[in-house]
Amino acid sequence: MNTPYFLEHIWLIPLFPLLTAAVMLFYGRKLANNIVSYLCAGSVFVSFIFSVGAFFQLVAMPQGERFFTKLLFEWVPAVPYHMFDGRLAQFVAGWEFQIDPLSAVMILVVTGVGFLIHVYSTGYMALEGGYYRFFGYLNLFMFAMLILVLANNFLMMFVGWEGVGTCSYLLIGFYFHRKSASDAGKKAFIVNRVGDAGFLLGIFLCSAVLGTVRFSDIGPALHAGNFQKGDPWLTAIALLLFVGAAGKSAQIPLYVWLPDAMEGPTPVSALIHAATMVTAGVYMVTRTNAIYQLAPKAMYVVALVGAITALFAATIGVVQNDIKKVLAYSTVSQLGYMFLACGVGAFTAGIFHLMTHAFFKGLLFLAAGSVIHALSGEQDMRKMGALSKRIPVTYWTMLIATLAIAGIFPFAGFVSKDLILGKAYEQDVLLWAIGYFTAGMTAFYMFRLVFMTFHGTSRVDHEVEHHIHESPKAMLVPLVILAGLSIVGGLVSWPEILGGNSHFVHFLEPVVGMAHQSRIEPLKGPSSRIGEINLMLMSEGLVVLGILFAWYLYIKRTELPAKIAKGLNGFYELVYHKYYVDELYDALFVNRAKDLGLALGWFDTNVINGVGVDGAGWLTRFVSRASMWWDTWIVDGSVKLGARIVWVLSLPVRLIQDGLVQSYMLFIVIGLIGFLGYYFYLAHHAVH
Amino acid sequence: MGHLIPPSIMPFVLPVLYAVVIVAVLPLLAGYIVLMERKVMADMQARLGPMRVGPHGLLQPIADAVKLLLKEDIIPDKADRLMFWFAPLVSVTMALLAYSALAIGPAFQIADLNIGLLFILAISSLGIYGIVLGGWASNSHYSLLGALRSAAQLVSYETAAGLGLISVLLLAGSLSMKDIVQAQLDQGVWFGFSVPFGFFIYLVGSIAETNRAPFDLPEAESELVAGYMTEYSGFRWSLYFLAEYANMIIVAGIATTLFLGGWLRPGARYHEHIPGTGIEWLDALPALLTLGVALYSLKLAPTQPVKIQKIVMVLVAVLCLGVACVLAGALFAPPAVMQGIHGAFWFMAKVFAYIYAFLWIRFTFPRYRFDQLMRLGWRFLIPLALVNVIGVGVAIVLRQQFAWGPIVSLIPTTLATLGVAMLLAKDDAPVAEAQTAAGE
Amino acid sequence: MIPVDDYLFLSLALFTIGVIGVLTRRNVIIMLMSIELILNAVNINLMVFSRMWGTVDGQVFAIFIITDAAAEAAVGLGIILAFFHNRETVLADEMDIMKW
Amino acid sequence: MQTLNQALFIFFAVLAVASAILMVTRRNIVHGAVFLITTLLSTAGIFLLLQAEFLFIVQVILYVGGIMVLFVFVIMLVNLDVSMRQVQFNRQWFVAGALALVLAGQFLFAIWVGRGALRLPAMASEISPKNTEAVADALFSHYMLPFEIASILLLVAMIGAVVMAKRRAG
Repeated sequence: MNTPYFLEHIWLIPLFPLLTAAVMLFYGRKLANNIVSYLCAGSVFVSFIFSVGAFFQLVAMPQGERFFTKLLFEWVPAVPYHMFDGRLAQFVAGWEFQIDPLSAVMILVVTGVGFLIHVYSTGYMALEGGYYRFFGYLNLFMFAMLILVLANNFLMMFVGWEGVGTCSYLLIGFYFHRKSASDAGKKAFIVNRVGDAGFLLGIFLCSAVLGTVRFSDIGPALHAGNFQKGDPWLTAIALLLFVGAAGKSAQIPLYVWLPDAMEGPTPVSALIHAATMVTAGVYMVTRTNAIYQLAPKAMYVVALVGAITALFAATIGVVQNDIKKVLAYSTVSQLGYMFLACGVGAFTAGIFHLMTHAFFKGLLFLAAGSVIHALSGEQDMRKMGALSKRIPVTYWTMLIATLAIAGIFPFAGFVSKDLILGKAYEQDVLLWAIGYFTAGMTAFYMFRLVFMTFHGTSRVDHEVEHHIHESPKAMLVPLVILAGLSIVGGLVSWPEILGGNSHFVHFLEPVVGMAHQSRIEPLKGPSSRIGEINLMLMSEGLVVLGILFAWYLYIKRTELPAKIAKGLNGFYELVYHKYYVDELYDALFVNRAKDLGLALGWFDTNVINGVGVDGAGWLTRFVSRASMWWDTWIVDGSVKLGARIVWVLSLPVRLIQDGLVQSYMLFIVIGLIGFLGYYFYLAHHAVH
Repeated sequence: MGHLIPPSIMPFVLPVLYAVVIVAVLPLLAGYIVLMERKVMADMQARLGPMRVGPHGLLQPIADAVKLLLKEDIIPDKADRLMFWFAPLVSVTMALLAYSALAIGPAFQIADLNIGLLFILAISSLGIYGIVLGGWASNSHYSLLGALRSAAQLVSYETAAGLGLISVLLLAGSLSMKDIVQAQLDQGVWFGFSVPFGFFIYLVGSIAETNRAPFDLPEAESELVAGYMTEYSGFRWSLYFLAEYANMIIVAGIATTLFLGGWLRPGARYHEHIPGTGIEWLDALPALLTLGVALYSLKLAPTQPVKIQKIVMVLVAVLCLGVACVLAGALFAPPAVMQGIHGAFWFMAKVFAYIYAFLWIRFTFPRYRFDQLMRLGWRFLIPLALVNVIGVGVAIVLRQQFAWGPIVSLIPTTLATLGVAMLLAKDDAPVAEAQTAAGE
Repeated sequence: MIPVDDYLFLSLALFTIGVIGVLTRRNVIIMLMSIELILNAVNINLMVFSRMWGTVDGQVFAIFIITDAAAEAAVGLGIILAFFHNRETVLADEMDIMKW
Repeated sequence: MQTLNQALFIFFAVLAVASAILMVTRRNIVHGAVFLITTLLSTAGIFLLLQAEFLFIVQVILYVGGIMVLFVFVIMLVNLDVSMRQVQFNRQWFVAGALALVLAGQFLFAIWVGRGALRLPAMASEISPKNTEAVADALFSHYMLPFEIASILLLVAMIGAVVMAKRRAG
């Protein structure tokens, strides 16, 4: 059979960014900025073309067979080992690329949004130093992310997982000369390590329990192992993997790094810390949904954590004044939504929300970047206002994104959010209630952001006022495209109840159901449709309420927020300082780690160095002194004695051997005289 | 004349006569080479040079000589008087002694030794003692350093130059000056053209051996005042001076004999006669040339500013005219006489051409540093000369075994030597740079 | 015709002077020069006998001797220079240790 | 002709012996070297009398022009004023001189005993008009191996001299 070209060459998709990343990092210093832009954005665009090609060729395959792997080379050859239940298994891992509906969606999102953000960056970073370095890291990130989503096994996914973590670290600390930036980078890196430890343990446990790390083998392994629903091993695996997901996707309690990560350049925040990398956790949970579906307790934990994170982050977001911080907490909150979706079994809804979120949150960040760009780097919303006329394109695109994230009909966010809430309502009313309330808060704080930024009276500094300008085309075009996607993004999975056909959900269903065909959730019957409509209306109502509330507080009665803050003084302070979580972590972990370091240092100095090394040194010195005494008096002494004896015996010889060459010559002459005399004597006798 | 001189002494008469002539003429010649040098230098530097004494400074050498001879004779207090007195004599004696084997023409030679070339080399290599002992006897650091440099330089370049000569000896198969010239006539090519690398090596070596720029380190005025001659003045100094210029003529004579065909006329094998006479066309050339010079001098005479100069210029013209007459008259003399006179003319012409090349090089190249000088000698010229000698040996085998022509057989040799030269130069460049970098 | 004996006497005289020089002078350079003198005396003998027998073998040997003298002078003077750099002396009776 | 040869022989012989004696006795090494050069040149003249032209040239070029230059060179490098003021003869000079004279006496005795037994062939100049060629023939045919060995000796000596004279670090 003739393999489709794009599927066969699926491995090229991550390769293009890798190549340009290598070029940038090795030779980029010598390249002109426009060459860097064309190379980097171009390579991502080529990847995007390949992704589109792969997507369509995948769609062209029959519904049930949309699955393709490409083994590039064996990485870990077969290593036999015993599983926990005593069976013998082969540990195999290869550089094997897998494409199915899930990864197809992911690569489209990653390369598509990634390309737009690359284009945006060419404008945004134009005047920054280290242009090539930025794009090198960005392309390296693209490579790692694509490896992550195209991986066919845990090991390869882990490579991508760590790769994106590294790039995230490098890019957060891009302005490394700023201490806050490098600290934020380190924080992200270290917090991620906690999650990665859980992820790694999960992988180990998975290979020990299921005997495989290949995703496509997990389903058959579960089947073959005859695992029951609620099996403790599976729950453990799922929880450990979720620890990893929580670290990467900034869920409680590992969310603390994401707000700080806003120290990086804004395109980085958009691409890595909103659209792609932070969703890796969601993707991973979805990818391993077969395990989760057999571990309901773990699923409940996931849902709960997601819901609490959503609410928790939203409350913090309400009081933040930094435009990017608001968006960061919003991101945490939305990720919470996604986990909520996964936790209630609506994996497809989670992924769908992931996609729409990538559109509108990427757009929000880019627009925020545009605002910051316009205001010469100002990020504090208290020093903005009345910008809608000055930077209209940014304003309108940002407004669209805000409407989308708030979930206003018919924007993309509406569809995905309601899908999740509907699913949650079916599972657990409490979870739905949290999500529902959070949706209202989301609308409130997002419109608070819009109103503070673009409406009301201008609070911009005079210095900055003069320089306000609309961003260059390279930045605006991605904004417009993403705005379009934010509007129509929901259409791909328009709910059936509103006359749609939920294409996207159906498209993803094989992935979600692949593990156990029999356990697929039945499609909702007509009876629940009424409820669905009601739920939608309820949430729309709450959202509109939130918007009006924001309008009232920040447009109509601008003096009110301060009064409220004063009235709720204690609570406001608590929320404003993000519930003192960072301080709590400092007290609990960071300072304890420092104490441990001090203790270990003391141990090194006094025990290992003092007793061990210095003691050994003293012992050696002592032994060598004894040895020296032996050498000097016994060994050397005997040698010297021998020499002395020879010296005495050689006295008569030395009288002749005086070392003067002329006296030796004299002896030669004496010998010659002797020989000649003897010769004459012989000749004399011969004659006579 | 035969009956005036006892027959037993007869064979010694002509050589003694020649010797006297050489000793008498050489100082004059040296003086005029100095004038020539100053004039050439002036020309190359777009100046006029000596113009005051005689027309175009033609009497300058005589004035200089008088000045030198009248100068006070100074011997430094702490000098080794015996050696100080002895050293210049060694120099000048050895320089003059070398002329005894030089063949100025087929007829003009004091002694045709069968080891003639080696004799000249041996004698001129003794000249170094004049320099070394003089430098030492002066009891001065400049002098001693100059002497040491001179000794090292001469020993080094004698080897290279000698190896350059050996290539010719192989081709000629004789050490006798006459036979070498004859060999060039027989083979139809001057050896300078058939072994250009031998000629090149001897050229460089001979410049170094005569302590002339760019190899004049023993008397480098910017470093050593005047080198080994620092403490000398007056007559002793002029002896050294004479020795140096006599040596120049010697090396030029050797080069002429070995590489430029000696007394042979250009086109020596071309024997077209002027119709109706026994005179060859080319033999008329010298007479016409000198006649031209005479006419030119005569034309210049009226333009001289001072009367005495006009007179001297006319005298010069008359002198040239006389020479032209002699050369023309020789055409009608018996062949032996004719060849003697014309041979001497051609020989001297070539010698002066070679000396002109010396001057040209002197005013063109900057002085070498001492380490560069040694590197050039030991790491470039000697290996090159060895390759050249081996190549000539191969060429002779080719000629004897395969009957290749005398010129054709040497082409591979020349090419091979050229290749080695390029290789050596390339090989040496980074070393030289490194050393310069380390040294400075 | 000069008798061979005269040459031999000359050679013997030079030889003896050379031997005395080597044995009695303290200066190493003079010692080396005396050795050259001895070699030279030998060369005269070789030359005379070569002339006497009408062959060139003696001259060939003389060439070998001169070669030898050259090698000896080069190495010997090299040693003297090295010694002088270390000890600032060229006196033979101060060179009385094998190693320094 | 005969008398000329005789006179030349006596001249060269006296010059050689006198210079040799001066060479051994001079306090100044440079003077010693000059006298040795004189001896060598006289010897070269004697070679010429013995019709060894090539050896004459070799003597002049190699001995005088090469080896002795080396000597003079080294003398100038190491010449110390102090050495002029030091005792010139060593402690054994009397014994050594006496023994050397004894040795000379033995040789003299040997020559004296055999005096008149050896004669040079009369007028041998006819046989060696090409002395150089004759030496070359012998050297490159019969004495080929020794010749090569001699060249190796020179090579070794050259390397040895370079190594000895090279300034050592520290």
